[in-house]
Amino acid sequence: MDPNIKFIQGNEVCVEAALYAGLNFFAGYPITPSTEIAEHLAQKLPEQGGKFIQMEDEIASMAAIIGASLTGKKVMTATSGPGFSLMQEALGYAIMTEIPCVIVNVMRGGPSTGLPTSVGQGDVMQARWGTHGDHGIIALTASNHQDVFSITIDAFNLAETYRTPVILLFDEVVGHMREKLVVPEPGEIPIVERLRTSVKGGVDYHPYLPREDGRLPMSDFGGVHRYNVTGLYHDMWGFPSNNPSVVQGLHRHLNDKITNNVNQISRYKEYYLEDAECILISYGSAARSALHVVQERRPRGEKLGLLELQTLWPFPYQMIKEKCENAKSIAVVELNAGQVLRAVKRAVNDPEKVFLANRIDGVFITPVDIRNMLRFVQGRGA
Amino acid sequence: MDPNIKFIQGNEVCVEAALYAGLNFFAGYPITPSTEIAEHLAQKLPEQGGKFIQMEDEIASMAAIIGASLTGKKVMTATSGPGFSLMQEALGYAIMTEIPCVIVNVMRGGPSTGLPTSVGQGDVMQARWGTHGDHGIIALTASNHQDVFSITIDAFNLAETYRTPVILLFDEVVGHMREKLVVPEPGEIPIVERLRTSVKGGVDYHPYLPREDGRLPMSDFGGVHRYNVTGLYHDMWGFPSNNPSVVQGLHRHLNDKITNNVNQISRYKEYYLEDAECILISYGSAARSALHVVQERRPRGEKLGLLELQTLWPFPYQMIKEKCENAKSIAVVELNAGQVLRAVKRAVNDPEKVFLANRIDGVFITPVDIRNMLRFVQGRGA
Amino acid sequence: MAIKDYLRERFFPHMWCPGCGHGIVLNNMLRSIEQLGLSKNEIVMVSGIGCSSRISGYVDFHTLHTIHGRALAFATGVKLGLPELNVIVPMGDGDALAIGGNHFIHAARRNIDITAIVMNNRIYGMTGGQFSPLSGIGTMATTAPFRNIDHDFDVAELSKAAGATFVARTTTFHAKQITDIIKQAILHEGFSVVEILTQCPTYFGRKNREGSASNMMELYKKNTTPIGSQAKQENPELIERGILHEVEAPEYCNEYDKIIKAAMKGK
Amino acid sequence: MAIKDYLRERFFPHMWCPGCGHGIVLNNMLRSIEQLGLSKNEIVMVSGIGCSSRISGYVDFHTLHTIHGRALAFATGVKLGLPELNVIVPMGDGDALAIGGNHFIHAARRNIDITAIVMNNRIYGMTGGQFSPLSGIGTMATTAPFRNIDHDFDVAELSKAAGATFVARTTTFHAKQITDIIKQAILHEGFSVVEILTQCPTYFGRKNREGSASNMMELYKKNTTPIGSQAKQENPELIERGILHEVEAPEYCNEYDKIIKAAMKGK
Amino acid sequence: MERCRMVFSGSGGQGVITAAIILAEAAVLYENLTAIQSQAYGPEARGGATRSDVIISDTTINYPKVVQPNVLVCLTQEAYNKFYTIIRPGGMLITDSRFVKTQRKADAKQMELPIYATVMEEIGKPIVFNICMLGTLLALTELIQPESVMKVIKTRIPKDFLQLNRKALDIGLNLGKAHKTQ
Amino acid sequence: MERCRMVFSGSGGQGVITAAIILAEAAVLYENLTAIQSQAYGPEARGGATRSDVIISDTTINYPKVVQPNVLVCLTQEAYNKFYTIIRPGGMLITDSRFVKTQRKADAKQMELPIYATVMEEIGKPIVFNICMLGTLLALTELIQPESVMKVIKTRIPKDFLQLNRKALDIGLNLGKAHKTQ
Amino acid sequence: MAKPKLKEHIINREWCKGCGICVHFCPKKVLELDDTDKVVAARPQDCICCKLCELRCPDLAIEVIVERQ
Amino acid sequence: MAKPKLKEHIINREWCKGCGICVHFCPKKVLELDDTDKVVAARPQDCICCKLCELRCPDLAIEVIVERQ
Ligand SMILES: Cc1ncc(C[n+]2csc(CCOP(=O)(O)OP(=O)(O)O)c2C)c(N)n1
Ligand SMILES: Cc1ncc(C[n+]2csc(CCOP(=O)(O)OP(=O)(O)O)c2C)c(N)n1
Ligand code: SF4
Ligand code: SF4
Ligand code: SF4
Ligand code: SF4
Ligand code: SF4
Ligand code: SF4
Ligand SMILES: [Mg+2]
Ligand SMILES: [Mg+2]
Repeated sequence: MDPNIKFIQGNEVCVEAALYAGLNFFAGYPITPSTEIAEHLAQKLPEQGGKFIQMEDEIASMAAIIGASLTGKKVMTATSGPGFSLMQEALGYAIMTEIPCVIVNVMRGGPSTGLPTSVGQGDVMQARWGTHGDHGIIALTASNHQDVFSITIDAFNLAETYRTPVILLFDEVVGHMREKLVVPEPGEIPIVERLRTSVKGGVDYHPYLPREDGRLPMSDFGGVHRYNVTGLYHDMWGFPSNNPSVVQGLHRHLNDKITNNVNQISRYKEYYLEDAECILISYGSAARSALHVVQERRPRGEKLGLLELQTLWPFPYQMIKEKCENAKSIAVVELNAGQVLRAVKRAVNDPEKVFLANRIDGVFITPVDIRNMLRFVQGRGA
Repeated sequence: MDPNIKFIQGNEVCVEAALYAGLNFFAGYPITPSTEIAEHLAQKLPEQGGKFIQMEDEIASMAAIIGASLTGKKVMTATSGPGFSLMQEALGYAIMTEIPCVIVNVMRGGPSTGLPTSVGQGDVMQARWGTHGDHGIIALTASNHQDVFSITIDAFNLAETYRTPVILLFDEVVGHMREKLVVPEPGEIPIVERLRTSVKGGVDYHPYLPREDGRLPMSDFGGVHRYNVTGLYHDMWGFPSNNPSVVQGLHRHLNDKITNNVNQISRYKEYYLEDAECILISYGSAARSALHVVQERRPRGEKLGLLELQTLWPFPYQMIKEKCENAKSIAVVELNAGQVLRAVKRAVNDPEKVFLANRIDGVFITPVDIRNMLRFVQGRGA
Repeated sequence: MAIKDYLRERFFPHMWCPGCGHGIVLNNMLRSIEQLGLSKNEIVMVSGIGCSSRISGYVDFHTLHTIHGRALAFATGVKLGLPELNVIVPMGDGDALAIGGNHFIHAARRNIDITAIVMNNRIYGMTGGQFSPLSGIGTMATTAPFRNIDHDFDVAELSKAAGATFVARTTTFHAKQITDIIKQAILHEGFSVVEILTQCPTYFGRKNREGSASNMMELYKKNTTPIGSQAKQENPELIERGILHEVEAPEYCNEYDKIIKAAMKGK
Repeated sequence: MAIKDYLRERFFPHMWCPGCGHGIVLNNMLRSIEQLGLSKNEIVMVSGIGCSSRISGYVDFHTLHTIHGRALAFATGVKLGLPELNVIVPMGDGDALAIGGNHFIHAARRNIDITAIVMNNRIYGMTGGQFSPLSGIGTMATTAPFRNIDHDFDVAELSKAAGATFVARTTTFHAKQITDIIKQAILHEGFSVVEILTQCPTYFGRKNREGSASNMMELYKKNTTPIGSQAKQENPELIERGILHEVEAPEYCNEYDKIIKAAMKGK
Repeated sequence: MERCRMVFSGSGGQGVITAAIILAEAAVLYENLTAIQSQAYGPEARGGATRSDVIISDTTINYPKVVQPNVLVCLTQEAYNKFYTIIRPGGMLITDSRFVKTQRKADAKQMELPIYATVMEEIGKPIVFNICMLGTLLALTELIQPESVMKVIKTRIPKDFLQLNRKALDIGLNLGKAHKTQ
Repeated sequence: MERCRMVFSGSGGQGVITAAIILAEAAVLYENLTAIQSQAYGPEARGGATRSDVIISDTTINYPKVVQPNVLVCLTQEAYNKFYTIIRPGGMLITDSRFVKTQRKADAKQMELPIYATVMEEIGKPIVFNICMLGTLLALTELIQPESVMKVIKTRIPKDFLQLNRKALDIGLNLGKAHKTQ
Repeated sequence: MAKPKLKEHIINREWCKGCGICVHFCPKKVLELDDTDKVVAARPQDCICCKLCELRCPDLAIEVIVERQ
Repeated sequence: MAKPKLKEHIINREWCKGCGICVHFCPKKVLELDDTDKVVAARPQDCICCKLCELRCPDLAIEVIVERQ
């Protein structure tokens, strides 16, 4: 048996990938359906000399990973809706201070305690707007274990590249189901390491002065560069400033570094789009049902295609517009009341041709649900 | 001197209005620029037999007002961005359990600690999407003291009518500036009282079964009806259920009760819209600068108009579409990176004709800023 | 009134595992209430999230099943809203003292007249067996595969230091004492904390090889002793049961009433 | 090294009001560090939000100015990340014990090697004079216009009950004792709490008619006494100063290293 | 191969979820097949009926849940009552005769087998009930090789218990074979 | 009336914000005018220069801030250094001669008045410095009636202190008048 | 007070989860689990009506009814 | 150890906020505030170099320099 082949839960895949990407610090607080991430890391991090800590709550977990990231660690936390809501203030701090970190939200049914053990995808908009104030954010997702693996690594890589928190929006179905994973050999998937400053000790180091390529080299706490980190608006040394031009500069930077790089950040998969008359757009576990329908219908001559989004934020408006240019109809398949639907409507030329196949009752969307929607769209009734 | 005429801060106006609307319980935690609301209520509530409590944090404040609301009190809390982020989990609970309450967010510069003492309007999208899971929400705002008064009362009235949390999104400029307020006589502005169930003791009371008019009569804790309140999906008695049709019903109800009533909930003011070729859309303090420009330019024959939004959520897409039908250009004036801008673009027929005049540097937007934007829109350059 | 009359029988059998101590707490808490002759309408039960917190769904009072860790903050609003009600707040050890620790110490500090019951099974039951701040060093849990290195709180000491004016402890083995202590806790005017050691055979028991529910209860018998007993002096490892602390101090709602009187006179 | 060498002088004069005790804490904390001969690169200062928390901006260490109440949680991440660093966490009374109370008791419980300094001015200075959990009954504050009815925490008792292994208290009047105690706190391996009574003449002083900064410091002199003094027995109202509690117990990062050793061997 | 969709149901302590995982893992790791396993969580998984879904196929599986199982295993009455209606017409329903009284309503091949009784009789340890059930299932369905299952079991349990499990599996296989030829 | 835009600046303890509020409140409550008052918050308001803006007008005021004041009052050197550049050309700059050394750069009528000195001389209590300043301002600008200001003061302070404030206001009025006629 | 005399054990078989607590702690070994893991009063004659089974049952599934005297 | 002898008081007038703490607590009344509320050493000859002013200054604005002996 190939030891690199595993049959494990999606949550465990996320763990394997995070370790592959260099994770060496995790802080968290248990919550269904994300808990297995913490449980596996409690075992595996110390085995590799890394650290796992169970904090008193999600606020503390988020705070602890930010602190550890400043010491040069690659860090992660994992939670679900209620915990993600609690993390919003500290998440905003990580955005403002540009600290690389990865936050996994394994989505369940919301709002509130909702349906703790059922699947949902209701936190897509929250990932974008959950914390106060304008900001850019990266949020990724995936629908199968091989992709969960590579997207998790992407999350760490993007966090380092853009010095920003990255959110992994998985869902209960992907997190809990078991399927095959082939773990790549070390080196097979490139890892972005922390970009440390090349400035020597004693020379002025500007923790918040982007290089020409836009990247912000870091210096670890405990190293030769002493600087300040604050959630207040700050200058290039990290010290508080309310100088309007400093404020405006940072405000724009925090938005632009993400949105201007949408093409670099955007990941997606496409199936049969070339000649598709009806394009399904989906993500996460829902995309599995969508793909099921597409693959079942294609042999019958139905020109169905699937665009599976893996980057949800920054939203790839332009890409979607282009891909959907020739489609007669578009249907978003998701497990909420239409959160990606609204973004897709903004993206395409004719919002009237965008439809929704969804479930909001805690039940995983079936191929039948999607076929029913297609009947309606095609005017064939129930 | 007329004792009903006052010269006070916007935050104090909010206090006067809340008391007028029947507020008798407030829990809060100080934060600039909202603190004066707590301070005035610490004095005034006990004077009227009501209660003020300073809790250990914003999470506890939000929790305490929900608890007190269940005992039949009219309740409020007040905070600013960081505290509002912390309240998101409990806010979701109030949404799910349909508990009337009012949350004031006096906005300052975000994200994170940002600019604690400067003005900002960066929490508009957060008010809509800050908590996890799909839900409907009401968020109101105002630009002057007389309106702060009536909109605050509206907030309480809507909270009672729809059994829902209502968010008041004021901002630092409105909260801190002093101007005249004429306090209406008691009875002058109608107050919606808590709708209590007419079901007798001993007879089955369904706390979550809407009447034909959509309203949900309540029974106070301590009264003759004992029922259950939970943040889990629940049936009409308030008990947890994961029956898909119960879940779907509640999920839809929580969204529809707000969005289907957008016309009832929408408040706005219009100035010179009839023949306006260029319509400014603004809200909160920014609308003051916008109105300044409109009133200054009208005499010169410039066909400028102002649509001042007071209801931000549910967003009045249809109303805006209609009002803007004949405008050649539209400019949103706000103190963030374009949060209402994006909603307006969705609303109107031609998103290309929507522009943005904003400031994101903590400085209050001036008439000059708006005039500069207008020059650009009109192709007159800098 | 029979104790079943306080139940919402239609939800039985309840969701707890076979042998779960939480049921014993429910059982005897209802006996306290019955013995005090309280009417259902004058009781509000507020709980958070956890296996323990599901207790509120089974009792026919005004019941508020809130979010994880915040029950005491909700309860503070309820109590201040209607001080004449009896507010009882059962919590899990994680609920009360991990995520909920701050509300716990602040409710204690204010000495608000709430009866807090900590159903201490030394584990997060609901989420499947992670260690809690009461697990203690050396225990096993899904998140402590190499044994736990986290020190545990002494709930009684912490409550007392934070300002609780009634602090007691017992176990599910000592069922009658549960009834007895909760009765006194409800009668006490001020913040009262009742810690009840309660077995989670499914996770704590299994992970820590403590055997069946009955066996775990035998351990409670073996490892505890009445407060002030001789046994404690001989074996300081023993956990004391009984009322560990009881003092009188101004109660928050009463003090608030004085504020209102003063304020209304001032006007 | 002169203590000025530890300062970021370009931000002086600092933002604190004339006579604010926070400056005295800064002054003497730096003396401790100087006397210990610590290098700037081996110190991380983590603070939250409040007047007190601004202290981190003025010192030339690795400085992390975080969000309100969470400094200790951030600090826990820093310390676990690099246990060889000295992590010092100055906090306001609100920061440490209102919104931050949970992180406070949990950091204490874990006995993680962090030096927590509670700059206790019994008020929220930064937001303009609201009462805090340390204000105490009867004090005046903008949110307690009819006098405060909230009981206050005893920081020392609470810290001890939560698990801190070094607990001390002094005041800005006793400047030399600040230096002395902070030195020992830094040297102590485990979670140490240093409470320093520090005057806020602008809000606490004004609201409570305690006069000038100097006068408030006179009160510290008058109302405190060294631990174990005769005076305390005669006048139990006196607040004790000095090292109130010091014990040895397993420190979190050390224990974690053992876990790693075990885990890596197990593999 | 024909795609096989299975639902395993029973109560918490019976090890049905473990059995489902072992089966699926064996198919993937040792038979180069595709498989997906999932299970019901939630409070009902605490007291009440547990459920685990397994799909095994030789092509990609996208939709991961089982709506109508070809094979339904019910090890408690509660599980049977809850799930027997979902079986695919013509599928196979396996129940344990100690725990379940069937009502002969399903349009399926119904196998009421004394799995528990046999385990207790021949081994005396209820702990391997689930492995015995797996053996029975394998004999009846011939989905994968029993050896593959043993390989997975080896990676999961201490050596001392291997013999026990081997025996349980064999007993199940024999039981299944016996009833197959019926 | 001509819309009057004012900026009051000084240090925390000097009561400039209170003075600004009293003035604006008097205009609104007792003279049926429109007024808006606002002020700078923030840490700089702690140690450094405080600023309060007041606009008084007889029509609606929308834009609430003062960009270029007609009247600028500076009671500390720091405040003067920070704000003197913003004065509207032709406006009036009032400084206290004890605290501020002006640099005669502004295109404005500059009034360096011994307000503090006069208060200390005639009353001896710095606490009414701000009221005296208000008196001076009123004499110089004739914005509203001093009586209106007194009415507001009455609602704010204990009776015992009324006389003191009246006196301070009068001293200010006289000082202002004296310099107006200069 | 006279010794209470047993009338009956009311056992709610729907609620009983067979945890065995009552069986284990009954001082007189009155109770047993049957082959469907529900409790039964196997030796009611030995019952001393101490009610410990009732108080310790986590499922409120057993009640000891005493004769009125 | 010989009594330390004062060399000078270094006063940072930019930093001194005139709070008066050093003045109030100086055991020898060496210090005073001048008319711009900055501290000055009015009677340096009385200074006993106890440094209490230096330790208690919240603004780190005063330093007592002692003669090398
Ligand atoms: C904000 C938030 N974080 C985490 C959870 C997940 N969660 C639910 S219950 C629980 C802990 C349960 O343990 P305890 O409070 O000891 O109660 P028990 O189940 O042991 O009775 C956790 C972590 C949640 N529901 N909400
Ligand atoms: C989440 C959040 N809530 C509230 C605030 C507002 N706030 C800032 S500092 C502070 C309290 C300051 O008091 P303390 O901690 O005692 O420090 P001090 O200013 O007295 O030194 C508060 C309530 C905030 N910044 N963030
Ligand atoms: S998991 Fe533990 S605490 Fe939860 S119901 Fe089962 S035995 Fe009780
Ligand atoms: S407000 Fe109080 S705590 Fe803050 S700087 Fe001023 S004196 Fe110090
Ligand atoms: S204690 Fe209760 S649940 Fe357990 S076996 Fe006895 S009757 Fe059944
Ligand atoms: S009452 Fe006592 S003796 Fe009788 S069955 Fe119950 S536990 Fe046994
Ligand atoms: S050193 Fe001592 S004596 Fe000299 S000025 Fe300072 S406080 Fe006074
Ligand atoms: S203590 Fe410091 S700031 Fe205060 S007067 Fe003396 S030197 Fe100046
Ligand atoms: Mg527990
Ligand atoms: Mg303070």
